[in-house]
Amino acid sequence: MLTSFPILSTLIWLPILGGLLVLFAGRNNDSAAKWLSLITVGLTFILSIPLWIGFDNSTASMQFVEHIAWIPMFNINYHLGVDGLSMPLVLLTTFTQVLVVASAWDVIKDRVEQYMGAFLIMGGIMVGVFVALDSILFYVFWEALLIPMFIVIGKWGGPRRVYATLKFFLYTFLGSVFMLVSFLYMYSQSGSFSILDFQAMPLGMTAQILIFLAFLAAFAVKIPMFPVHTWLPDAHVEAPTAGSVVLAAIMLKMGGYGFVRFSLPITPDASMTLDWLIIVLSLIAIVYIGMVALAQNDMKKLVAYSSISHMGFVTLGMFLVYDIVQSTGSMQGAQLGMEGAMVQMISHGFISGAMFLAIGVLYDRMHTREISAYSGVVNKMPWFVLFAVIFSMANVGLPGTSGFVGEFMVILSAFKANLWYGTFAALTLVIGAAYTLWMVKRVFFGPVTNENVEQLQDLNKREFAIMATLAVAIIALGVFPSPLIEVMHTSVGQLLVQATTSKL
Amino acid sequence: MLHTILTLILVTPLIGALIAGLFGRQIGRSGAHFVAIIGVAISTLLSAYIFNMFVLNSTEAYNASLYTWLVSDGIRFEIGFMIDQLSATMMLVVTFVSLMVHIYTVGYMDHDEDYDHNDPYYQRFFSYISLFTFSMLSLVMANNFLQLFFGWEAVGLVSYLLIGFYMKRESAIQANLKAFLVNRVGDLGFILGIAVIFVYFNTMDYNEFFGQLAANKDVMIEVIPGVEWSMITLMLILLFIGAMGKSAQMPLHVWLPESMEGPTPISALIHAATMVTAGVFLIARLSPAFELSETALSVVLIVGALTAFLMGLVGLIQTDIKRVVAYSTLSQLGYMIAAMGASAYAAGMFHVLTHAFFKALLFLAAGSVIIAMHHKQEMSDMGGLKKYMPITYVAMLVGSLALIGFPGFSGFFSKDSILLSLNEAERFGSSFSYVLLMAGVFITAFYSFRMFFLVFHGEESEYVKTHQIKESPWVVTVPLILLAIPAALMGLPMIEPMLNGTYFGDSIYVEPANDVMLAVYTNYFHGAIDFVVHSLLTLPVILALSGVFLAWLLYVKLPTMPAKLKKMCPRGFYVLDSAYGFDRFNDIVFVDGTRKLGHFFSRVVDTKIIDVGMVTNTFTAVANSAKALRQTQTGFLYHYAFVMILGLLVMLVWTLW
Amino acid sequence: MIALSDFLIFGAVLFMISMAGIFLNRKNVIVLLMSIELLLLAVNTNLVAFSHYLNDVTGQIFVFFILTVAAAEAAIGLAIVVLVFRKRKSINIDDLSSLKG
Amino acid sequence: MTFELFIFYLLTAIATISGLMMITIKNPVKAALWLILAFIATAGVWIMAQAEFLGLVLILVYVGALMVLFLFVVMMLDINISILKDGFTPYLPLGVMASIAIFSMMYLVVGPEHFGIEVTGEPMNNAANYNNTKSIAIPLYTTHVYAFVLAAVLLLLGIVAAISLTLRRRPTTEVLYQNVNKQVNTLAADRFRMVKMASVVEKDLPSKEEDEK
Amino acid sequence: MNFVIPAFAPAIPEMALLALISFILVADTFWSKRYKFATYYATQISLVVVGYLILSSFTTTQVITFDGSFVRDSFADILKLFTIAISMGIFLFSREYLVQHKFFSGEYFVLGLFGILGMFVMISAHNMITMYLGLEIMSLAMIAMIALRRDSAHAVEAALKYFVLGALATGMLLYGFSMIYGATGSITFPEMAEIIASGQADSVVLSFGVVFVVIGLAFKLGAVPFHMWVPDVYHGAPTAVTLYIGTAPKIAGFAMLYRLLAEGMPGLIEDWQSLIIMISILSMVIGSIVAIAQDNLKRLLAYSGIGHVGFLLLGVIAATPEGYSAAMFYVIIYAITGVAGFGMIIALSRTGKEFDLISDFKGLNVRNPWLAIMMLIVMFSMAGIPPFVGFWAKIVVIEEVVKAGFTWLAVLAVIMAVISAFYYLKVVKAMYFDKPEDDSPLEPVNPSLTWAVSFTAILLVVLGLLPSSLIDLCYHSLKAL
Repeated sequence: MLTSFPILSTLIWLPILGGLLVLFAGRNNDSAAKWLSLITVGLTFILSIPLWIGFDNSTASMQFVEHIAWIPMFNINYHLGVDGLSMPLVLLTTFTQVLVVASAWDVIKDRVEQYMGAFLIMGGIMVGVFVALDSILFYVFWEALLIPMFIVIGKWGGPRRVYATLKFFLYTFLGSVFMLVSFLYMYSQSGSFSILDFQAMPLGMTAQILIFLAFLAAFAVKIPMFPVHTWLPDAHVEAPTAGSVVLAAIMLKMGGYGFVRFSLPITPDASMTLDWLIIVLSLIAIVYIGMVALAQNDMKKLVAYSSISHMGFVTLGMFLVYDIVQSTGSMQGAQLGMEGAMVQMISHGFISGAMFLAIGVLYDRMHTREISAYSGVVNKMPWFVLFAVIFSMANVGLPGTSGFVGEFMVILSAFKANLWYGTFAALTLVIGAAYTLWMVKRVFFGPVTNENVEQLQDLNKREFAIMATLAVAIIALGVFPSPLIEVMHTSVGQLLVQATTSKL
Repeated sequence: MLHTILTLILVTPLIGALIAGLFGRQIGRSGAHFVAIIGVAISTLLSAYIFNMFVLNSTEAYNASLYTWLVSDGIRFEIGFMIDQLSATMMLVVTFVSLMVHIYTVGYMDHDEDYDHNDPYYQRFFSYISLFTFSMLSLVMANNFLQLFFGWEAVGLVSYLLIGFYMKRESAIQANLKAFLVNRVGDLGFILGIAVIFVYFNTMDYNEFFGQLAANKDVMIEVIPGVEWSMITLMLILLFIGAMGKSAQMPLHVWLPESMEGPTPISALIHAATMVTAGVFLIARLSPAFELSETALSVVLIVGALTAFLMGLVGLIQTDIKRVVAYSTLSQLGYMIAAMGASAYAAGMFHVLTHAFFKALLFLAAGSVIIAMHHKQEMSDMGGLKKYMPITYVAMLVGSLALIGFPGFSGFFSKDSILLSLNEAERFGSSFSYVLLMAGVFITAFYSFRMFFLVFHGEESEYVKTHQIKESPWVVTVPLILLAIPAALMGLPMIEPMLNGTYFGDSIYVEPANDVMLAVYTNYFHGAIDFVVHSLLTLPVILALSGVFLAWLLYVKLPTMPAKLKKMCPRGFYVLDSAYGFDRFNDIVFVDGTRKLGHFFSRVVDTKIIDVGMVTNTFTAVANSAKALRQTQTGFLYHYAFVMILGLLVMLVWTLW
Repeated sequence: MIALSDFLIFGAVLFMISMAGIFLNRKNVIVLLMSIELLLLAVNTNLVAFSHYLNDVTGQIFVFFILTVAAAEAAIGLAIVVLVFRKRKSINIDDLSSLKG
Repeated sequence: MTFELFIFYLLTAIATISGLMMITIKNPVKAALWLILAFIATAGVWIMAQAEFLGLVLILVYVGALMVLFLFVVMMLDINISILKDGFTPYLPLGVMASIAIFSMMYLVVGPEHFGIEVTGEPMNNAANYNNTKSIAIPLYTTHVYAFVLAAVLLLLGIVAAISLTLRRRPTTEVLYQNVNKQVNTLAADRFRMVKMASVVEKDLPSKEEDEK
Repeated sequence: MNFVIPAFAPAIPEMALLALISFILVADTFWSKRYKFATYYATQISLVVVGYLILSSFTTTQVITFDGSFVRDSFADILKLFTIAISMGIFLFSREYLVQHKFFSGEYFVLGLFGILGMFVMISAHNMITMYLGLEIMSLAMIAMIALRRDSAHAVEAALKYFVLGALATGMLLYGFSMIYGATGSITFPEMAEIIASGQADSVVLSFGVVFVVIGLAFKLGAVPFHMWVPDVYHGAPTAVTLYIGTAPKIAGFAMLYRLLAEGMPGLIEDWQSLIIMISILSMVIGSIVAIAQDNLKRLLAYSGIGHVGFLLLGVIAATPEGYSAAMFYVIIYAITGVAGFGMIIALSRTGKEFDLISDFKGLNVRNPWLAIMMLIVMFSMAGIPPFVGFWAKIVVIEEVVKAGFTWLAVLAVIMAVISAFYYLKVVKAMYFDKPEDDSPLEPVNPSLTWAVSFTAILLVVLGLLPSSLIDLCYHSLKAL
């Protein structure tokens, strides 16, 4: 194993530097920008694979650690590392980056170098979020991400892009500043910004509750949870395809990651006290947002709402442990929920990315996302519909696709915590199927009723490759999720211990 | 070795499906049906081997894991096999019927008005049915609930794809959506049932689950504070809800009639012979658990009996040939479920087997008629087809006789054993159910032969007169013949081992106190032939025959009568025609209700209250206060000075007070 | 004997008068400048009085510097007034509100 | 009431009234004159506080120089007094209230409670040969030499600023300067020159279109 | 009376500066006709010289001379160095602006240098008289600079407003000084502090005086409610002057605040802390909210400056060496960012076009992508978004507030930071998302401006990624005391 090679730093800085290079070198030379981008993301993805191969499943401690003093005055360090919770997300990020670049290949014509550059920079920053072990470093990446995303949505987005991007930026910014204050508070108490030190420091109940709420503000907005979710549909609808993909596949995961990295281990007692809040909001997300999705006329909006609904499982799964301990007296079953939540994050990364890419394929051809503008696409684009249906079925949570794994685990665990939690969560089986398949029915099936659909061309090679890759990933994860679970097993176990160990 | 065989049985149809589906264009039609049929044929042969091994030679049940799906929290979620008499039987039935349907499809799907000839719809269809075979096999071969659920959902998916096979037809895609959603309602119960198992048994494995049943017999669940239910009952009812969805029991039956939008081979394979029996199979599989809950069994019993009776009634007035068969399927599924509810698992399963053959036969025969009729399905367009399609005629006759339980035909044995068992049963609701099922026998006979007479006898319709009607090609008729043989004969050798419980051996467990079949065996059974002979004077046979007679009377002898009857009791007709209003109720309450609620949530709660109310208004408020505060910067020097002095005043007050 | 408070109150009175002169005056820039002189006078009176009572000459030195600065300040202030007048032919404060918001 | 106090009150009353007049009167010239009176009265107050040097400086520098500058500017600007007539009545109540409030706060602090004669005690009276000027001068040139230099800088700055603001570098065409040298050294030839001009022939002005071409 | 010649050595940079000013002042009258930019170069060279003098005698110990009038310590040296660095940037930008807008004259630079001298005096002031004189030198120089563009009604109006309000504020400050002097009998900061600490002085009088002193400080920093001059002056002044008054004087203002409050009256913390909190909150709120409604970038930056002062004061609230260091770091970063921001306006302005409206920036990304990125960096840095250095500035002051136990204030501050982000985003929006009215490429008149803007903006990035040394510098400069 290449322990000495700073693989995490490479994963962060390679795309960022590549992005800057693209920005300058790609001016007035679109194909150079594209190829340079593809090489960069490809290289990044390849370099991220050793992370999986060299990963030691048996330990919960951080691996591939890099530690350099950054601001000694405040004990802020450039401290990177991955454990079972973050490593899959890093891989998801590098993987998605490849798709993102590929998906924009022929689609973006205006200022390609800026577009590609923004996404590459975003890619590096996102990896940074997942591997930072210093809270300030984490925050730096967390916020820095907003800048390229702001530009991407605002510049290459739809008609209401400015509104959407401002809303996105301010909303998420507002959420995260509270987190910053709590970091500072904890620093003032512990003298360290290290996340690991935060996890170990004792905290009083009031402090914990306030910190918990501050974290909640940050992560709930990012995930997003009801009722702070309204930025997401707007952002998704207006964002260009790749923007939606990154938003849904990775940025939402940061919220979930935040809960497991911060909320649960740092404020276990507050989490225990307020777990009902998260659970209730999650269940509302699952049921209510599902209903809202049903009423959408815009495909992207529908998928955006479905994302919110699916992320409800993530938050639900994470906070079940306390109810389980309370009702059964042991932690048995909690790990299932937590791992389910983690799997759901990865799986949703694939599925939502795939859904948005699929919608993007249609949008590129028809320039509308209105469901009513489509009908009978299958007659003209059979391959596309094959993939789209696979993705939709994964979105529905059909066994054999990755969408099932997380939902299944979380439902089981939720039922263990309280049978009504489980029951409400399971309603997604019906609601999720209703909104997804209703859309599938209206868009893909039926007779061809309009001229534009008549003109549609099936996937080209590039699109086919993207879709097929995702389909394979989704099915592979659905049929054999074990390797993924194995990776996070030990870390989740430790997380649960942390989450249930009182800090008072 | 055994493991490899089982794996092959499971995987060959999948491989066939993948090749036919993904490379359909490249390998062409013949290539596609060749791969698919070969795949299923291998599977069938190996299943026969397994059947021979486990059923005929009573090998010990085989339980092994194929691979570990995942391990979490100490619970292993696996994919594996549990092969015993029950699954071995189901495997053979599934693969055999599937093989027949595969062959039949070659003829049936040859031309299709919905697609032009270049479209690889044909290959796709083979891919789907092979995929279905794979899914169904994984369901019946499962050794744990996870895989069961996997297969459960996979067959649902394929069913969805196949019902919507004619994707240009609005009715077809409406029907498949409905089928999927209704099934999902059942799955909701199912997954919660699995959740109960997870919570109280900490395992997904059948054997471990059965092993712990006794220990958990008396566990109670507090459903809402103060209300406690038996855990086992709750679990079983939840699982039964799943079974209701798949096996189309009321009120989750609404999808099945509409599923007839799919091509006929599918109706035969999925919606008659295999998938719909998954619910029955599930109950049989879980018989050790069901035996522990009288309540759950009563529920099963009553639901089954109601379905059998009420759906049979609706079948009386259908005019679409496939719909008649569909309602008859619903009704027969009710019989099976009711049998389960009476603890007569073997009888139910027996009926599953016989039904698989004769109903597949009926459907394929109907399909044959439909081919001949150039895809017309209304019975009013038919009539007098007997002379044009002799083979189909005979096949249909055999199927119908089996269906109505004509003595000696397979359906007779299975249905009679159900009725007798029910008679023996002393469960809550058993006598009520017995009456319903008895009435059902008459109804079944009536509608079956109504269809039979309308199609093959009577006057030729305009359509038949004006078009050339001819017998279907051999690929269609051969499966008919092959299916007709077991439909007619298989009951005879099977009745005894079924009744005395040796057939299924340990794979089905009945509490000795509940063992109604053994009671039937000891009370009534004195050899199969004797059983037939004796039955001739029993009520079921009399009812069946009178049903046939009435059908003959109304549709052959007095063809004007039905219309008059219809006029005489319009209300009754209306009730039946609207199938008791389930569809309308669902449309209004669930479909429209949900949609409206969704709209309300979306437009009012999400947009108006949360987005505009909370988010945008905050934003506007800030912007407005910015504008307002901006006005304070008047540009006048004395205002500025005054503000400073006010500041001074405030600060002085603050400090000195 | 004149109490220190008497001086200081006198200073406060001058201070308030000059304040009033600044914010109540809405016409004449020159009077504004004069008010500022009055303000400094109030401060100086305070310093002188303190210096007297503390018997410390520093206060008076402070006053000396303030006087110096006030002279320079007045020069610049008048220069600006001249500029204003040249530009607008008016030294009306009300006219000086083109910058606002 | 001692004579000393009487004088004090008299001077302060004069200063106060003059101040009030200064801010209320419409005519800036009169306002300047009132201010001068206020300065003079205050100078008297200062002298009573034994700051003789400063009192005199106030009169000399302020009254003698600064206020003259003011008057000079007022006169020079040729202000239309009539438009300065309407006063500050609309805001008067509010302003007065705020002023009174602040003053009362100030009074609470600087009044007898903290600075009454009982609190501070009698100030030390200077000896007869006390030289106020000298006692200011010595620290001014020693202890506060740095500040003294800075004050000089400030005055320099004042000069630079005032000049750079008001000095009009008018183009020579606008203001005609007398150049004695030039005047004296002129030659006859410079004064008068014959110019031969071609006779003017009226020509059509080129049209605009052509011009644009 | 014994007169000891004071040590002049510590004041050599000031003395040199004064000498150089005088030289330039005189020389300018001769140069200006023949060599247009001679004064400019001389100015820059003088700054370099002075900077060199400071650096060469950089001290970590405190040296007090001129009988307690003057203090030299590392705090002063660092602030002076940054003042010089920032002023050099200011003059660099200003020259082009003055040329473009046709009022180039040596006076601008001379007055600018006078202002810098005033700042130096303030930074090194050790008693109230020198503080006052330094403040006046700086203010008068600034007023003169504002009015320097005599043909602009806006500029003259701005100058008058600043003059009158400034005089009022100075009057209040002096009134406060007189009270403090009256209560303590001293004008030298450490002596004052000692007497206050000993409890001899009348606390009510002191509190009373502190109010006036705080008002004077607040005015100079431009904090609410003594901020009314800020937007008008920033707006009315020629951009070159706005650039000047918007940046370097803040450093001096902070130094004044530190000298007065931290060195002069630490014992009165209970009095001024709550006042500063009040001012800080008001500044953050007004600065963040009102800026939203602005469409002139200079005004917008003015309000943003008010908001920044609110943040800066957060560091002061803690009243610990760390807190002051944080505020010091903040003010330096703010000054640098301000140079970049106003510099951007100057870089893009040209004869007849001020380029100070937000709408002028529409589509800058199309017209000049490089400068658009630079402006984006500046805006996000001001908004406090990492990885730009503005983030660190905010984080250090907020950290000090939290440490001091005012977590609620920190929460308020971050909310205001979010609100203020909105108007920075508005600028970015104009540059990136709006269509330009005119598609033509846009280059600064002088390429050196591109370099200068880029340098400052990239400095914000570099400092954002590696802020450690600057933070260390600020923290050690005060710890050493």
